[in-house]
Amino acid sequence: AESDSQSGGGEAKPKVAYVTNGIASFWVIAEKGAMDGGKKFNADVNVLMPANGVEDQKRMCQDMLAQGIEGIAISPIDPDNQGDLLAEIAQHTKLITHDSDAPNSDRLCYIGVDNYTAGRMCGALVKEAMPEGGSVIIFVGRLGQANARLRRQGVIDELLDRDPDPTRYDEPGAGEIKGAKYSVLDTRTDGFDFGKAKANAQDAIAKYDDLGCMVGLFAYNPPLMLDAVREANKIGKIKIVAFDEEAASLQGIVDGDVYGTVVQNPYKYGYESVRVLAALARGDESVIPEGGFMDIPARQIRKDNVDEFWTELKRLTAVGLPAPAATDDEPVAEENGEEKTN
Amino acid sequence: MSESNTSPLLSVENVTKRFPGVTALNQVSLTLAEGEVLALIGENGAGKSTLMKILAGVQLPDEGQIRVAGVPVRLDSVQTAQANRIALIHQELNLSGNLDVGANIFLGREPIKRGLIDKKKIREDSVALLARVGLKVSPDTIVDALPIGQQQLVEIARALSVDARVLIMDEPTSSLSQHETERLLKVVKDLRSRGVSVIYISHRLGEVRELADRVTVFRDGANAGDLSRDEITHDRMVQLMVGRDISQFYARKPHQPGDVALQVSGLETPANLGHRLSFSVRAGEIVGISGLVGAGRTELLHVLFGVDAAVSGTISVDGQVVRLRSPGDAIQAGIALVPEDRKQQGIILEMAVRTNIGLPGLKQHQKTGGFLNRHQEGKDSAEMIARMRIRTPNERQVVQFLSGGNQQKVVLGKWLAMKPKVLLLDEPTRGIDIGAKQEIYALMEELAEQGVAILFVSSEMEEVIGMSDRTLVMHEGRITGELTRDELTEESIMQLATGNVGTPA
Amino acid sequence: MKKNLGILSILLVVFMATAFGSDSFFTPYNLFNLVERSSLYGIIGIGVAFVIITSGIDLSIGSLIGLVAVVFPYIVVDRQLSLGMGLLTILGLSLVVGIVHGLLITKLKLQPFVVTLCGLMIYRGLARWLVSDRTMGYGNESFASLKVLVGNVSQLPGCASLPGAKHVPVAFLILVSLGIVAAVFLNKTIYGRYLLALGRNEQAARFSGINTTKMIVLAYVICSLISGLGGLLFALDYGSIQPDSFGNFYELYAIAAAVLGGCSLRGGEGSVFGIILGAALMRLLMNSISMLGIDDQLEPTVIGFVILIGVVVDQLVKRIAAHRRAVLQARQASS
Amino acid sequence: MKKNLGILSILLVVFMATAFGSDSFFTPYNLFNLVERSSLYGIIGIGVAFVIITSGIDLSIGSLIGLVAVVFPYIVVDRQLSLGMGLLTILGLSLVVGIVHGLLITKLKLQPFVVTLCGLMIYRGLARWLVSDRTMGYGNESFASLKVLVGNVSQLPGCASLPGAKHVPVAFLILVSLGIVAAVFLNKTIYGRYLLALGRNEQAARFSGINTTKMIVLAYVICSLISGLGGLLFALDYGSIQPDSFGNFYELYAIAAAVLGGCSLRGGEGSVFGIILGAALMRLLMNSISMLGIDDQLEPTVIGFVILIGVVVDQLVKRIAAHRRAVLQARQASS
Ligand SMILES: Nc1ncnc2c1ncn2[C@@H]1O[C@H](COP(=O)(O)OP(=O)(O)OP(=O)(O)O)[C@@H](O)[C@H]1O
Ligand SMILES: Nc1ncnc2c1ncn2[C@@H]1O[C@H](COP(=O)(O)OP(=O)(O)OP(=O)(O)O)[C@@H](O)[C@H]1O
Ligand SMILES: [Mg+2]
Ligand SMILES: [Mg+2]
Repeated sequence: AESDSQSGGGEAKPKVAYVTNGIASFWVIAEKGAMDGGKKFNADVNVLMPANGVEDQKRMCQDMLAQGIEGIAISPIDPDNQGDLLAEIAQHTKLITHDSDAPNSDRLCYIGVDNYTAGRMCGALVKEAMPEGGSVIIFVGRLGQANARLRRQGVIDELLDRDPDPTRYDEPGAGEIKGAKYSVLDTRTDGFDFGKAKANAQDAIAKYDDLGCMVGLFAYNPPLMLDAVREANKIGKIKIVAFDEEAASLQGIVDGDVYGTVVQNPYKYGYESVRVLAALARGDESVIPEGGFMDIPARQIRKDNVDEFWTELKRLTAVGLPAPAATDDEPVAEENGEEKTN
Repeated sequence: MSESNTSPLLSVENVTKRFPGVTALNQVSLTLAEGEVLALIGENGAGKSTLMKILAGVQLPDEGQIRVAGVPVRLDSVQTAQANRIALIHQELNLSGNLDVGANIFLGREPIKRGLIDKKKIREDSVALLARVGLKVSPDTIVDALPIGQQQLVEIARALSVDARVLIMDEPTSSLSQHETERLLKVVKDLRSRGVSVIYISHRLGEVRELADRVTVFRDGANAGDLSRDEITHDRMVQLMVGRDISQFYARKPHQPGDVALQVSGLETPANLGHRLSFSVRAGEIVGISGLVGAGRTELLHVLFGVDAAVSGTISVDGQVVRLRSPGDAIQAGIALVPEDRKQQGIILEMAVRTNIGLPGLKQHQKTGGFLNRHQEGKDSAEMIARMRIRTPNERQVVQFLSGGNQQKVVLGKWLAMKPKVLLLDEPTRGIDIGAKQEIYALMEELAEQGVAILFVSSEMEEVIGMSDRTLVMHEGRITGELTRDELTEESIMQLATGNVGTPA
Repeated sequence: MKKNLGILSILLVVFMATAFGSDSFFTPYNLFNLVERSSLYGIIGIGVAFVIITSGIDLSIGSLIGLVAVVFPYIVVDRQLSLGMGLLTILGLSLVVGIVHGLLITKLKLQPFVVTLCGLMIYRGLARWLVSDRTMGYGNESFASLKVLVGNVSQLPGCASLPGAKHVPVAFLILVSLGIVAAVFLNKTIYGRYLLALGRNEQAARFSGINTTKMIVLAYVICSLISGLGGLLFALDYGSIQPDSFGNFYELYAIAAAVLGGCSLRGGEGSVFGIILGAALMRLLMNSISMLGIDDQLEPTVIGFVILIGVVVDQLVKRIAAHRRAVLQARQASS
Repeated sequence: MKKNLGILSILLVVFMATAFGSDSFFTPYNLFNLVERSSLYGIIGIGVAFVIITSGIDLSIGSLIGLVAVVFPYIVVDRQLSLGMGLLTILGLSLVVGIVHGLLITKLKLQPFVVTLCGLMIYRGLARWLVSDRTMGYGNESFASLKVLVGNVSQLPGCASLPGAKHVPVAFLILVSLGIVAAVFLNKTIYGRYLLALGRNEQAARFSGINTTKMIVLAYVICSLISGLGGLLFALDYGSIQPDSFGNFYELYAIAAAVLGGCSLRGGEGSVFGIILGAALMRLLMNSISMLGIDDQLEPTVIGFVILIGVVVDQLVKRIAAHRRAVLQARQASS
């Protein structure tokens, strides 16, 4: 856990923790946001990335509580079943959720967009990429964790024009899911084994010669899909729709090999979480958004807005840069990315 | 009871046992009367151990019938054998080295008190049993810490702890020296007087003559004849075992030893710190080392072969001081060792005869780039198989399937191929039959004549006296004396071996 | 006891260092968590020790834990069967797994490493397939009665009033009782002795009339049953089960604990107390790392190093002891 | 060759079945991928075989692969050093790792399982710490020159015009050459003979004048070097590296391949050809599962089962052969 201990103003620095649901480049960006938030709002931030799922998440949180942490922002891996842990946290300190919400817990607020909606936005991109319909295959690291299942369900429901229902679950084993225009052939998991992930993409290309579009739901999937499609010389023939802001994916969009990607705003998840926690720690409840929900919408990145998004992203995540001096009401990296900080 | 006078206590009828590649037993039979000591002898591979394993319920016969007190029995497990009160001391050590002596003695038959092992009883009974076999160690000693000889005594104590009607001893003295052997013979006689029947397997015909009421001889897995008490003579036994008589057993011719080949001065070995050993062996000389179990002989040879590092002192070969950091160095210096523990140190059981013989020479004969010299390997193994008369179907046979004697010849062969200046032999005839023994003695003589300096450790006094020009006697890590050929007698050796220095040496 | 001095001292050093370096370490809350985690891992450590003692190994523990953790709620919630039915199923499951491992190893003479490596893959796949990767939860009220197993002692019937009961995890009680039973079994009963004997020299044991086949199968059954129990406890504690990852690498933690605790993978050696220390040490290290704010990416490295140091120290201690013995002998001899 | 018949036949059966069941299987494109994957895993299988032959084991392969894959771009991109410098670094790294493993095992007499288990943790932590869990990429143009290693033969200088070159992965060439070298080393040089001998009986080997220490260290060095090479190839092929998971479980794949290929974990046995078949079989199975549209979740189960069947068949074949010899013997005897 990097601990940012540059002396801030005279007043005591609240100790807050930002807990992710795993280790990923996505979270490295969020970490940067959290750290910058820490500098900006004079808080001592611990960013924790559990390598081992719910177990590590529980252990890390408990260890934080033991250290009298003054606030925890967590992305629960399994909101439905981690009730005990969330209750334990809420009981000892200020709890907020980010990236993935736990509505039934005592969390003070949720920062982010829910993955189901993001999934539907991803599905929308697929529709744009294949206006006249076609077959789709989905790649994902694990279906074990909620965000993955929700994203996938979002994509499927969007493609089949079902009405929103995050609780729906089409079992992956059930085979092809047919809709009017679009059909989801299969969902392949790789358990974070990149070799398997690439093999999955290659096998899909080999198996379905009428394959219309590949959707990669974890940051590392699209680049590997892209590799496979390139090697098979099927660029253009097979559309690629990505998730998250892996450099290779963005480059693919620039090159026109990837149709688009859905990006959440990890930097802002981190930044805002710390802002809220720091304020709460200082007893300022006003930062809690009404409805306990701070919407940081996901965005669809296409060829037209990729460059400007990417430059902004690079700026934010550049190492060693001074923290962008964003003011509380005008945080960095607005959706349209125009806001220049300070 | 009435039955047992009509029929023998134990009878084996036409038993046959086959293994992949060999027929170990072919229609063999034997009988054992109550309170009788039956000696079972035969060359290596004759099938003695196999039959005993069958009697102990370790292996099942392919054909044949076994009766206990006239009643046909099927000994399909160690338990059934024990139920018939048959106990076996295996030829190979069978102890769990991680457990203490007491635990090993009562393994599988632990006394139980309130569901738990009665350790107190085990300790008490063990002390008594150890006393009977004359082993002065505590029952709590971990077996790993004992040298082989003492472990053998633990095996014997274990066999005694079974209240057996039939006690089988498969070469119990092979790793014992004179002293322990004599004690064991007393134990056996004592058992006989208590009406226990004993089957006694040994290649040491002296013991057999002293002990046996009757002798049964196997040859090539078949009965080769029986000898009653008064027929038991060395020559008759050899006759039946080998099928020819072996004249002039120890083929020693007096000859002029050459210059000093091996010079040891002030040598201190790790297992026996504080004792400095000095002696020399001339080219063409055969020097024996005698002593009791654990006297430090193996330890000494290990240091001379670079297995263990010397703590202090110097070793020189042909006048050149050599530093022996590893067996490799020793081989470089022209030293070879035929180790005490054949299966662990001498050969690689799963590999072919040819491969085993070739192993030490690989480096010397390698082709450029470290490639194997298959031609040389084949030449050496062929030569050695012929010269040692190793009984094997072909050079590709896996050593595992050779009898003890032939395995030992393979070990000798692999070293002779290296043409050593100094040959160290540790118990070279342990567990080896009379025929093979004589061949090995003849070989030692031949090598001596060729000017090889031979230093050989043996616990068999007969052969020390028979083979050596000079004998060093060791006791608890020290050399307590040196005896020339005409001073050599069992008495003079025992004197020094038990530490009574002061006799003329 | 004596042979565990090495690890015991390491444990104490780390404990002291952390208590000194962080004032949040030596608090009832943190200690409770630490003891509970150590207990859970200690339990599976004891399980695997039984097969290690027979000079075997079990790589399938983690997957079996995952499978059990998935099957239980599958039976109780998805299939709507009773809690007892669920418990019976996972009991039977662990039992069968253990027997199959044991028979493949004894009857077909397959190598334990290979058999259980296949187990590692097979059970993981079954767990994922059974619920098609859906996350399983223990939120359902039918599990409430079992939750006490991962609570504190004061929640046990009739223990509410015991002093300090709130600060003792029930898992710790389970560990202690299991540990005592295991220690007695290993050191005081003939079966334990048989395991130790055959672990070092199976033939010798067989020639002594011990039914080594039966004993080895028994060892694998014990290991699987304890793993099953562990799976249940872990599942209740974490409440949320990812079929594809739950329990990953736990076999390595268990084996590491056993090795740290003085089990030799060559068989025939093992101290229950040592194993518990081994498990505790690893959990303590993880806790210390977060307490002292050490880069948590380094966590595996630190643990790996400490285990290595543990075994090295152990090795050196043994050697020095042996050397001293030799010198002693020499003195006696010369005097 | 003969001893690999069992696995060879399984391989063929699965191959036929898949070719029959899916018309997209037997296509140049799919076969190319299949061969490339098999080659990559075959390479690390050959590496681990060297330590398995000495009756050792190496559990750290996966972590070492991860570390190498992270260090290389770290040197070249983050540190801005030359490609050669990067290659030199990972070469040195693998070398040191191998030597350390070897020395700990020979000099300190630690158990290979334990030493390399610690390695598994230590290297993983280092990889994560070095780049603080950042995903590393091989997109940088400086790697372009190396990419041919994971391309097809036609991209090799001067091979463009070779017939069918486009359908042969370069990785396969690497595997074949490595395989030939390894086979020659094991079966035709004295060092190979030394390894096989000490794998059977180290003491006897030492008593025959073989410097067993040096040979064992050599085996671990070879294994680590090949793992390092594998790490580089895997990294180039996948292009993007997640420090905490890249290479996880690869050691088990490698060991499984070696075991399937007829290596005994008891040491002294091993056929390079068999190992390659073993690696190929596992990749083939995964490919078949997607081609035949078998439930993704069941994949580990299927692989586990097939490995188990493979070793069981192997075992039974051996037994039957032995039995037949005995019967034959009997007939000769009676006649
Ligand atoms: N398990 C086995 N597998 C194959 N062959 C065996 C086996 N056990 C013994 N043999 C063979 O059976 C024959 C008889 O062996 P056995 O050990 O009974 O001879 P022995 O009379 O005890 O010889 P020694 O005096 O050397 O002990 C030998 O050829 C031996 O190689
Ligand atoms: N494996 C061992 N462990 C501990 N001590 C040993 C070991 N082997 C030998 N020793 C010690 O070294 C000394 C010499 O043993 P060594 O085996 O050399 O005796 P020996 O004269 O060869 O007797 P034998 O070989 O007949 O047992 C003994 O005092 C013994 O205690
Ligand atoms: Mg015999
Ligand atoms: Mg000796």
